[in-house]
Amino acid sequence: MSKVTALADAVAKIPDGATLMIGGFMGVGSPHRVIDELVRQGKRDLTIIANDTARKGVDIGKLIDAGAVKRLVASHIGLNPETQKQMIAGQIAVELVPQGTLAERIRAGGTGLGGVLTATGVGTVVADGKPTVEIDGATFLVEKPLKADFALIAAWRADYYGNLQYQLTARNFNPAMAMAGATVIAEAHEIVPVGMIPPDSVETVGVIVDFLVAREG
Amino acid sequence: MSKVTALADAVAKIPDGATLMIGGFMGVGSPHRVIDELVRQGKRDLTIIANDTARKGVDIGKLIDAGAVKRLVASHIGLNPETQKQMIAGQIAVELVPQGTLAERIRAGGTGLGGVLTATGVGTVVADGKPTVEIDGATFLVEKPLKADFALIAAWRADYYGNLQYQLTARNFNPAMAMAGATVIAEAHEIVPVGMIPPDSVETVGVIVDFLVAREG
Amino acid sequence: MDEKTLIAKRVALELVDGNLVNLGIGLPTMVATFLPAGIKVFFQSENGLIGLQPLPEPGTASESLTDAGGSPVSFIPGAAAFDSVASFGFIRGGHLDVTVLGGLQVDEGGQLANWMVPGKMVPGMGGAMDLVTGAKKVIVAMTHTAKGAPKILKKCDLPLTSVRRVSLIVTEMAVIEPTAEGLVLRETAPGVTVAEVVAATQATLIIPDHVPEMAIA
Amino acid sequence: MDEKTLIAKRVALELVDGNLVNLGIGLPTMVATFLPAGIKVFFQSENGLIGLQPLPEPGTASESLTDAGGSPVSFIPGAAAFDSVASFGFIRGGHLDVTVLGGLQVDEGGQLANWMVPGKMVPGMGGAMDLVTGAKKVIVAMTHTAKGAPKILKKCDLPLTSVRRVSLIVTEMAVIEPTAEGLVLRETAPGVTVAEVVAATQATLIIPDHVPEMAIA
Repeated sequence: MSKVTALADAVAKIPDGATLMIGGFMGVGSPHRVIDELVRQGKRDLTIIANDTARKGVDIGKLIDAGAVKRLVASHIGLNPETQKQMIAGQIAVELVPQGTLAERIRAGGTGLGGVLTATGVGTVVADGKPTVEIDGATFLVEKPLKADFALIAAWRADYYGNLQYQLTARNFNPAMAMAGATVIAEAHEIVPVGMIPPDSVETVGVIVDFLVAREG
Repeated sequence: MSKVTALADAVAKIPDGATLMIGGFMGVGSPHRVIDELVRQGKRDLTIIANDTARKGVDIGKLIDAGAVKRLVASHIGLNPETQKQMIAGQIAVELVPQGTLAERIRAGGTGLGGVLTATGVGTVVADGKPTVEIDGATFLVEKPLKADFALIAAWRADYYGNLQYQLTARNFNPAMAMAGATVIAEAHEIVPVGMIPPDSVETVGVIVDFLVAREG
Repeated sequence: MDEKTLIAKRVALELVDGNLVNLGIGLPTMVATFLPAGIKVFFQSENGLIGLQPLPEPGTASESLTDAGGSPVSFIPGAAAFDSVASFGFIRGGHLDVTVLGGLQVDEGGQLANWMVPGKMVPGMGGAMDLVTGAKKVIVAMTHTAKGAPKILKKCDLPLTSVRRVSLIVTEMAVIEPTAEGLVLRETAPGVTVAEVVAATQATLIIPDHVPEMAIA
Repeated sequence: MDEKTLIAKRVALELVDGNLVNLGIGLPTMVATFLPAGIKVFFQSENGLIGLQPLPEPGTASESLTDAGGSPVSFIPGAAAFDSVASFGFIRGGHLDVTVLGGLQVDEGGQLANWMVPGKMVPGMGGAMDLVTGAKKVIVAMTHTAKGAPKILKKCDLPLTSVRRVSLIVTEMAVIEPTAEGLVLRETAPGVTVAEVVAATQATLIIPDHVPEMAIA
């Protein structure tokens, strides 16, 4: 039941036009090898859901540079001028989402909740066009769940079943995205025998991981 | 900044009539010593939010036996006939909540969400009197957040700052409840020096824990 | 073969290699014993474990590890532990492939009642409502009648567990599949005639031209 | 003392022993340098860490550990790492005692705009909307004017970060507290007169009889 798959084969399963969640925060904890392979295989018209687009030439920034992205859902693009340039030029449709709301919307998608009720964004431009509900006298936005065709995840350690452990701030959006992708491709620094990761240390359960990409060479 | 407090002193902070969340699942992962001390101090009129009331004479069952509980929010009371007896006699007002909804309502209370949108319970007696919302053609119940005056938590290992680790199925409702209690009292099997628990192994962060009860003797 | 063994063996044939499966307490738990050779499935216990297995030998129990009924269990290599919030995230989010539960009544709409008998038995729904609403496949494993009275009815008169149509009903007499058109008789038990199934069923059954016998060893 | 140092030193006086504090990128980050002696606070980085500290020496960076700006950092003993969902659970759930952020504009209602200049700078709100909406205390640390133009206005004309009234505004000229009655001038910087503050402020200020000088060393 090993989930280990060659990088090129795993990425080949992603069609043009797919919706991808990509873990990472300013490139920390992003699936570097999977991203490079997406660029190498020349994927087009992707919708990317991610916290940010890192910097120009770095991680998700490489997909932006390659013109592979037609739609982006993110909380922050301020450190990548190329993303802003393509947004202003109308090449990428960008939906900006408060970071905590983005995390909860992904979590809602992965855990079968109908949406997120949050005070964040109430009375701001983020609320435009969104329904609100009153609960015990307070107003909350109804934010919709997010799901993806593929979740592209980076872990520190994996076992062959696909159980994953993360490290420090390289964790960020990866665990929630692993739950919200119809197909999950995870890359890991290290793959260890099944049973090496104690049950209390497993952060993403292998049963939801479809393909595991080992470090090359 | 040690949070360690004598058992009797920590429990003395809980007034009669308080709302308590108590971790555990059929007694596994319940704060045994805190519960015994609640009984010893003769607390009355408590509202208890917990998955279940264990068995007669066991853990939360001791609070039921002592007649200390006037209201109970739980998912299952089937294995404690005393709870059912007091419910039928009108001594305890019982609100039965689906287990997953109970977990999410506690999580919502602890993380500032306005409520939970779930399909669980739609069209059943659980939906009686509750608002629903339609999202993309599907119907979801709006379930309210739960909070408590005190969360009573059991952990496997703690450090003196109150950082907590749990073990296997003794985890259950404890981490979510720790976030949803205005005051958090945690008991642990073992208290270790600060820095002994690596950052990636901390499951409940010490900054939200108020009192730490060590094992006696 | 007693009727419970027959039911458990037939249900076991529904499980597919790699499935994530939740077994209810009682009869459904027996299903694990009859897994076909070469089939490896992961059992979830909703109190916080994927990779549950029976205790391998006496004297190896841990107070931190039980199934959802509170009985000591063990785990396979590659198991993962998590809290109640995450546990029901798997269930509600559609990550659970199969749930096997007992039933009090199932009706022509395929709707299940299995959690209370008003005025008589009010144990609480525990995780049942989330499981029936969220699992990809819901299998009801129950005796065909109770004290001679049919349990498969035109309309449930007990409170429903979910409005969701269950996937399959397996009894000691038959395998019945609820569909949009109604209840279809898929198989009869060895030595049981179609007429006998119909006589023991209050609901109208759709009878295909050919109803095979259950293929159990 | 340059104006940024002055602001950072004054903000540092607002922190209380044991506080959980989030510092925005830029000027707010400097606050950590000026903590009063004997005060121990826990710094949160919204990308997933409580217990952040600066890198103690060159050559000890990890690619798995940065602050929310992507710069390498370290952690104190007793630190905890977690994912983005949990991180914003702390923020939204009211567990964060203080957030210190920069500002583009604050108005008489105490409402902050700090995330975009339409048509000019659209970096995205990142975590700012959640922080301003959810933290117990929101401190805006900013220069009093931008290129001579007041930033404390009758009404913000830039898009708001939150409708929530911030707790305190600290500039190189003054400390101003937004209240239900309006903006109250609490302190002036050394060598700055009340009249100078009023002249550099478009919003109406409520001036108490006695306005003390900032007590900074």
